[in-house]
This record gives sequence, C-alpha cells and structure tokens, in this order.
Amino acid sequence: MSDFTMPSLGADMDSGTIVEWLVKPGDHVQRGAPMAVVDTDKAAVEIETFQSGVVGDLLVEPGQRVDVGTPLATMLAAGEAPSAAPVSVGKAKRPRARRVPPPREAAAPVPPAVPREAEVAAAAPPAPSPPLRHHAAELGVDLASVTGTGTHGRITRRDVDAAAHRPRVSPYARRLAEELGVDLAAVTGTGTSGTVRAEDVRAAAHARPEVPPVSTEAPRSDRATIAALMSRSKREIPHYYVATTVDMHTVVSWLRDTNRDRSVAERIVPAAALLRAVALAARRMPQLNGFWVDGVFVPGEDVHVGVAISVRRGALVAPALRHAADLELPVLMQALRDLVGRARSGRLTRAELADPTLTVTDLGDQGVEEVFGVIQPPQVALVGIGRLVERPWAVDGLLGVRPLVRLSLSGDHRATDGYTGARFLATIDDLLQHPEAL
Amino acid sequence: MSRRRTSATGTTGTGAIAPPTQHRFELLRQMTRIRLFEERCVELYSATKIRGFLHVGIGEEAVATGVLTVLTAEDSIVSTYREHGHALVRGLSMDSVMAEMFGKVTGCSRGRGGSMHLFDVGHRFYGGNAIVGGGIPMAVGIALADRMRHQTSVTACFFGDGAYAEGEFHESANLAALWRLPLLFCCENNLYAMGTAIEHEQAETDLALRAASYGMASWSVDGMDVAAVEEATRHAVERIRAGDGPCFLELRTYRFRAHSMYDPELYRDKAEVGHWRERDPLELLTAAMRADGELDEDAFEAMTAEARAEVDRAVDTAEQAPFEPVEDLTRFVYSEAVGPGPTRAGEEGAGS
Amino acid sequence: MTMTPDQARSLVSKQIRFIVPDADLDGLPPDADLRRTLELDSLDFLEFVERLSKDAGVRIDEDDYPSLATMESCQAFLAARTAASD
Amino acid sequence: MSTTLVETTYREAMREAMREAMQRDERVFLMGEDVGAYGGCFAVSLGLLEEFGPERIRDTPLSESAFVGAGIGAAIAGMRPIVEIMTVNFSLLALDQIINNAATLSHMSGGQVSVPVVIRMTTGAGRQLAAQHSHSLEGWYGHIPGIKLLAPATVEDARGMLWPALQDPDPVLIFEHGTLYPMPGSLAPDAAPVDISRAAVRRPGKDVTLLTYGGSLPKVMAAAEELATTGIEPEVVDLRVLRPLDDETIVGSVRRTHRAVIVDEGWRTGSLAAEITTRLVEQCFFDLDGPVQRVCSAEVPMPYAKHLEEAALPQVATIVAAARQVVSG
Repeated sequence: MSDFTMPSLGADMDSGTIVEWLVKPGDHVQRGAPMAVVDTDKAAVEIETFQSGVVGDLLVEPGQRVDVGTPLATMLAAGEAPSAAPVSVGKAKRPRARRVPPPREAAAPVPPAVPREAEVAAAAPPAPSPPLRHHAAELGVDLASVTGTGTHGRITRRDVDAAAHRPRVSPYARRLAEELGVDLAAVTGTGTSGTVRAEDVRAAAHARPEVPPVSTEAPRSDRATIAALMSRSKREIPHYYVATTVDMHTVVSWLRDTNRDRSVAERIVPAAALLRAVALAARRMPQLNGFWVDGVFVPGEDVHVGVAISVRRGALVAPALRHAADLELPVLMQALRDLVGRARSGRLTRAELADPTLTVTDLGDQGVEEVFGVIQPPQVALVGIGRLVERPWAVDGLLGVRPLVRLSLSGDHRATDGYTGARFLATIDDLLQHPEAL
Repeated sequence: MSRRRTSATGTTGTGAIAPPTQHRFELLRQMTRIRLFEERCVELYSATKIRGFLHVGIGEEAVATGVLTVLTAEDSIVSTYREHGHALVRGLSMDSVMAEMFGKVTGCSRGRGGSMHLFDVGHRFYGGNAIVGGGIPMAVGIALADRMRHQTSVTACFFGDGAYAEGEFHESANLAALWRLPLLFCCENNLYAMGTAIEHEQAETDLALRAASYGMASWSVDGMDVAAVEEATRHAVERIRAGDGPCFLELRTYRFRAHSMYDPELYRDKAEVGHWRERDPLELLTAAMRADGELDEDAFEAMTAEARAEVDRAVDTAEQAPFEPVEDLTRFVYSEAVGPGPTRAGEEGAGS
Repeated sequence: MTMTPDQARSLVSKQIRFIVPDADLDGLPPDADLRRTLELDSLDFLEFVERLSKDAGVRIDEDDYPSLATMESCQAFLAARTAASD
Repeated sequence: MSTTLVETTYREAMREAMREAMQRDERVFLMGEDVGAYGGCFAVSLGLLEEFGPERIRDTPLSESAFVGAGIGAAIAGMRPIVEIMTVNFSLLALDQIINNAATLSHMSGGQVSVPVVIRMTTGAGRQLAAQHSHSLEGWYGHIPGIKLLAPATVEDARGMLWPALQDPDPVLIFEHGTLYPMPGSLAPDAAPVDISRAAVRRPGKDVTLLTYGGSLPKVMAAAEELATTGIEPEVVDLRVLRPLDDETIVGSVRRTHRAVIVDEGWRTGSLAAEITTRLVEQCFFDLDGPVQRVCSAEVPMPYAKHLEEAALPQVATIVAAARQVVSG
C-alpha cells in the first residue's frame, strides 16, 4: 500500500486544492493516468499517478486545500481491498481564485478629529513630521519654541539642531576633536551654517594654554577635571620631597649590549628599566604603594605603576602599567609601548584608567633634569625622573664621565615620612646597579 | 566567391536504408535512457527534489539521438534549456546531469547551472542557454574559430521554433552563411513556442523554406523517425565538412508533456497530443526493428532494465552528493590563476 | 642601490607621519633636531627607527641613533648605509 | 635601447597596440562594423586590412548580437578576438550576449568555460552627436561581475592596455572616449604593456582629491591647474580601471586630503560616481571633512545644440566650483 500525494507543480507552489477526483476507490490505474484536477491559485491542472495499481481510499475532499506532499489517496497493489467508505465523488464548485476575506466587523465609530491648533489657523505652518518630533524630543527641544526656516515656516531638522545647540561637525573634525581632547561644544564652526571642520578643531587645540610643567594628570584629560584634582592635591596632601642622583653607567652599558642582538622592535629603552626598578622597589616598600582614604592608608592589592604619557598637543593621561612588579624587563618594555600607543589613539581600557597605586613622571625626553611632581590623589607617592645626562663623576676616587639621572620622590607626609622616601629612592638606585636582575 | 543557391526543401521519408542492427539497437538504447531519465525527473520535481524550471523533451528523443550520433568528439554542441537528451547522448554521465538537477557540487556545472545550463567542456558541450536564441551567436563564433584554424570540425546548434523568431537567429544565420561557417542549425520545431502555436508566431511556418533564403542548404525532417534524422544529419555534415558553409535542419517533432512543470496546456487539446503519441519515436523504432526481425526481445528487456537501474543509481548518488561549500560562492566569477598549458577549453582549442 | 636624498626624505617623512600624523614636515628646516621639534619621546624615536629600518631595509644600531638627529643627517646616513650594500 | 620618444596620437597608439598584438599572437583577430575596408569608423584600424588580410580583419554585418556572440564563441574555442562595437550606444543590442554569456559562463559552468575576449567601444559625448550617439554607460557595465572594464585616458594607456587585456582569461571591455582619439602624446617606440589593475595619481596634491576617468581627465587636469593658482593643491586620481575599482588608491588619497570630488560623464543616478561615493562613506567616513561632491552630466538625453550640450556636461568651471565648495564650504 502506498500514498498518492499532492505534487509540486512549480517552484512557487506550496499547496493546492482538489477540484475534482477523476478516479474512485477500486479503479485500476496505469502509470501516468490522470487522478484528479488540482487548482494551484493560477489554474486548474490534471495530476497523474507515477505508479500503476488500484485506487484505495480518497483521503481529501474536493474543495480542500492541502500542502504539497500531503497524501491524497492510498494506492493498493492489485487485490488489496479498500478499507474506508468512499469519499463523495463529484465536482465541487471551483473556489474563486482569490478567497474574499470575511467582512470586518463594523469599525468603531471614529471620534470627530479634534482640530489641533496648527490646523485651525489657516495660515499656520504645517505641523512638524513625526520623525522630526521624535528628533526634537530626543534632543530635549521644545518645538513650540522653534521658528521654522523651511518653506511656509516649516520647522526643519537644522532648525531643531540649531535650537539644541548641536553644532554640525564633519566626521573628521569629530575624530580629531576626540584625539586632541578638544571639547566640541566650545568650538565655533567656520563652515557653511556653522559646520565645525578639522581646521576649527585644530585652531581650538592650539589656542589651549600650555601644560603646567610639573603636575600629573588625572585619567580624564580635560582641563577642568585636572585643575580640580591638582588643587585638591595641593590643598589636602602635605607633600615632602626627596631626590638623588643615580649613576646609570651600569644600566646603560648593559642595555647597549643586550640591545645589540635584539631586533629594533625588542630593544629596551632606559625609561623602561627605570619603571621596572620603581615597580620592584614599590613591591619591597608597600607603604608607598596605595591610597590615603578617610584618614587611613589603604595598601594597593598589587603594584600598578601609573605612567604619565603626553598625548599629542599637550594633553596628558596617566594610565596604569598593571602588575608592573611581575613583568620581566623585556615584557614590561612591550607593555609600555603598547600602553603608550593605545593612550595616544584613545583606546585605553577601563582597568588601565582606574587608579594606579603610584605614579611615575619621566620628563627626561622633554629635557628637564629634575621633576618635583604633584601627587595624584588618592595615591601617596609620585616618582619624578629627569633627563639622562653625561656629567663628571668621581669613580673610585678618580674623575670620570658618567651617564647620570636625577630621581625625585614626592611623598604624602600623612602616609610616610622623608626617611621612608629616602630609603625608597636608595632601593631604586641599588636595583638599577644590577640590571640583569630587573 | 560564387555561392551555389541550393535550397533543397524536400522532406526525407521513412524509407531510409536500415542501418546495421547493432547501431539501431544503440539508438534505441539512447532514446530509452533519455525517456526514463526525464520521466524520473518529472517525479522528482513533483516531490520537490528538483526545483527551479524543468523542461523535458519526452517525445523529441529522436532529434537529439539522430543528430548527435553523427557528430565526432572534435565537433561542438550548443544547446537550449530543453537539453537533457542532447547532454546524455553527447556523453555527459547521467550521474553528473542528475547531480546538477539536485544542485550538487558533483553536478556537471557544480550545481550552479541546473537543468537549463548543463556544461561539459570535455565533451565540447557548451551548455544549455535559458535565453531563447541566446546560444546561437556563440555557436557561430565557435564555428568561426574552427574555420580560422582550418579544422574540419562542425558545430551543431539546437534551438526551437520560438527562437526562429528571435533577431539573434536571423543575424547569426546571415553571418554564418555570409562567412560559409561549419555550422549545423538544428531547429527542433515542436509546433509550440511555450503556449503559442506556430501559426500564431510565424508568418511563414515552413521554416526550412525560409532558412534557404539565407543561402544555405535546408531540409525539413521527420523528427520522430530517428533513422530519418540521422540520415539528414549525415548528409548535412558531409556538406559542411566539405566547406559548403552552414546547413539548416527543420526537425518536425512534438513534446508529449507540458512546456515545463507548471503548464496547464490550455493551448492545445488532448486529441492532438494523442495523435502525435501514436508516432512515439521509441515505438516507431521498435516497431521497425520488429518488422525487420532485428529486435532481440530479451536484449531489449535487459537494456531497458539496465537503463532504469542507471537512473536509480544517478538519483542515489545525487541524493548523497555534497553541496558546493558556500565559501566557494565567488569562485570562477573570474578565471582562477591558471598555470601555463591547455587546461581549459580556450587553450585546448588552440592546441588541437 | 644607493638611496637618493629625495627618496630618503620621502621615506623619513612617511615614517614620521605614522607617529605624528599632522607634523608639518614641509616647513621643517633640514638641520632641525627631529626629536625636539616634533616632540618625539624615546618610545616615539624607537618606533621611528623600527619603521625606518624595516622600510629602508637597512640595519640601524643604537650607535647610529645620533646620525638620525636631523633630516639632513638621515639622508646622509641612508645614502651611506644603502651605498654600502651596493 | 633608443630613448628618443615618438610623437603619436591616442588613435595611432591603439592601432599600434592592435598591430603588435596580431603580429605576436596568431589567435588574435579584429571583428566589427567597418573595421576593414572602411578602416574603422574612427580610423583606428586604418591599414590593418591591407597588412593582415580579410581573415583576421573581419567586417561584419550590422548584427551586434551575432558578431559579439561570435566573438564570445570564438574566444571559448581558443581564439583571442578583439571585437569592436562602433559605439557604446550600439552595444545595447549586444547586452544579452555580454551579460548572459560572456560575464556568466565561467561562474555558471563551474569554471570550465573561460571567455578571453576583448570588446572595444567608443563612448561619451561632446561632439554634438545628440542623445542616441552620446551615452556614457560605464556605470551599467561596471555593475556586472565576471567582466573587467578599462578606460584608457592617456596615449600611454591606449598603447599599453590592449596586450594585457588580451592575455586576461576573462572578458575585458575597453571604453575609448570619442574626444580622445586625436589627442597627441609621445611614446617610446617599443612602448611596454601597462598595469591594468590600479588607478594612477596623475597629479599629487593635499587639499582635495579629484577622481575621474577616460574623457574627463583632460578637463580635471585643467581644473587642477586653475585651483593651484588659488592656493588649493588638488590631487588628481585617474581610475584607469572601472571594474574592479582600485579602492586602495582611491581611499588612500581621500584619507590624506579628507575631501573628494568625483567627475563622471554618466548620469548621476546609479553612476560610477555614486558607487565610489558609497565606498568613500563606507571606508573613509571618519576622514571626510565635507560631503563628497559629484560632477556628472545633467540627467537629460544629450542635446544636439552646442551650448546645451556644454551646459549638460561636466566642465572645468563646474569642477573648480565643486572643489572650492568642498574645500572652503
């Protein structure tokens, strides 16, 4: 026993309606014989059987729509008896091609439209379109307060933007502003209808006052926040300062040797060695590695050295070189390069911008020999590094020329005293004399 | 360059000299393979295994078989969307054609062409073509290339009575005749351009008569009698190889089923179909062989069973065959970096 | 193949522009100290050296750093270093 | 190697390219309307019939579909035909062969069939030939995967693009702007083939990128000179290849100048200029300091009267204005 199923008569046909059966149960049919007429929404087509045999039960009534593949009748091998009662055989009225949708219930009577004020005044400008109303709401602009510059006083999108003081900014200008830390709200556009363009942003960036030589920056680089932080630091933190000169000869010559057989990409700069020494010293003297909060020193859970980085055009950020005490010198070097690169392209992670446990300001490249930095609350220490410079220096009683660097420490006298600060610098100095251990 | 105005338009009757028995049995085998293959395709389409468009040539088997049995390996074929018979007789494996219908990567066009675009450059089968008359100008070009390289190969180009009305046919017929190209125009006149009877689409329905006006030899042939088709083709191909320029065959035939899978056939009545069924090309040949006492019934039965098994195998392999990985979607939009040496038709042609 | 001054100049400018995109190189005097005028700190300079050596295909050791102080000296250095490899 | 340059024209450069190709490769032949006895509608193939004979310089009946299709068929069967369609306006009659066969066969046949045919056609307006003889349809053809499009705008490209195009295993369409044929230029006697995959910076600059191709290049270069006198340094990019577009050069330039003006003789809607603008918005959005400007033909059937045609076509003045608009605007 097998099934005679609804065939697919075209790529876009997924169901059909039996119009009329051309056979009845018990009929002997040859392969290819027409079995029924099917309506496929486009026309009535005869469908044929692919097997010879005896028609069994007709499973689908004329007028019934079924999916392609649905069994329409059973087919018996010769001799099998049909089981169920025969389905009514006959011609059903051909269903109209498109089924008329049932009449909808009488629609609820529409209340007479209350004329909005805009429609009352015949000469009033056309009401703002829904998307425009949405845009205005988004920007918190009260449309009633906006006078339209469009035809017949129609309010245009530009009117809404102008009302919301949203300057139109070219994409390049918007990117430049972000890179240069320029606040777009403060920039006047010289383009058509006040559009802010790249040169406007550059002009704004140049007009900014010079960066104070000494202070470190809070992670947020805009001027107002830094100013608040620095004045709070000076107001609240009793700074003490200690400094020393470190003979960098051993470090510098060690670096020259190891760099000789390193590719340029893996070379290590003195600044990295200094950072490494500070990190190791901070691990040895945890009292300088933490925060002064509500009158109590809270030690940092690990050493995260804040590195003051100058982003182009004077802006400064001090993201943390995390777990610096665990980073071998070559690894720290690459981490440093990566950190600086990302800082400059504005892609620092949240963790990196969170508070370092102490900060280092290396202004050697800017040419100063000694730095007296302002501690960044709530930290309790800041290490200042000057320029590496060749100087006459007594070596075992003889006069020689040595590469020297001035290290300084600004300490929060509430958390530590000059004694600890001095020992901290001495520790850094000692670490720098054994570079291979860095 | 005088052009002999030959325009024999006589119809060759069925009294052709009977080819040796073995050859007639092979013709019967080819026609049986086509018939069983296409009948199975109709079932597979109804069961949604094959999608898109499906145009079967059940009833026109004698045309493909009669023409292609004359051509040699060096000759080329350009066909249309009703091409399964041409492809199978030309030598495309039934597995590769069925796989193509299933859209599998093992299909002869990697599943990208489907029923209307079967390709096999190894057999110089330059595809079906879904644009009515679209392949004809290309066939002119293939013939032109062969002629320019002084080769005696022939290009056979199949098209229907519908294509006969396309501008591309007229331009090509004129160009081929003008340049005396080795091209065989095979017009499968099945009396209907989809749903339009020939008298509603051609002002003059004697297509061979009109073809002669381009200055090429033209014949009308009984497209249901494979022997007649073969004889006419042999005659035309001899003239072409001799450099007499293109020939035109009007092969009068009939398709027993609808134009395509979806076609309520409102345009013709059952009686006409019944009348043409009486001259089913398979039955004509078996009757002729039986009359001449040349039909070995057991061999005939075995051959039919083997053809049916061949179709079953093709369907099974097609069902298991993989689809082309989606990552290959853009491959071959442009030819892939091909090393030196004749690996593609373009190059082979130059080499041979 | 010895590098001409112009080629050297465009090569050096290209590397600098990676680090300081809007550096005003055209107005830069040939003898101006690159590190100071363009505010290149030690890491910037290291990256400059790294890119220059890769792009020019020449080896640059730490001892060579002084000869990359100005545009002029870079041109001379690159000419010499590429001539040496002829 | 004699370095003395030879004075020639765009037309003669293309003719020399065809002569050299036919001398070097016996599979190469030229087919098209009036390419033989008449010497080519624009005299590009003058003298070739006498040199190569009627077998390889084949005049065709006015049957674009047939002879373009024949070119495709001959390419499939191993030849390397150059099919000349007199003008892009008549190529509409052969679109079915170009799109449904030439561009499609390789992919649809699963890589079995390749169609190494070169189809050359004259294009563009500016010679008062009125609407039916003045179309610029590069934008249409640039829409079709499976073919490559070249627009030689210089004598050097006219001489050097044909040989690599003939070596290409896929169909290559070469658009020759009608006004360029008499353009003078100098070439080395044995001019080498040129690259056919990259755009070219014809004039380096920094304030705005002027992108163009084919017949518009001379006008854009003139506009660039005029802008330079007013302190604006434009960079002129000649696309040379219209499919596939050389995004790297286009985007690279606009990333440096932050402003773009595209000059395209096609109608603005759905033009090559529209496609390039979209790619700039996709790939250089954050580098754009002003909206991309397009200088295209007015969306009208090209009028016959000179003053109307000039008003409809991109001109030096309109290019300068567009550049100034995006720089200062």
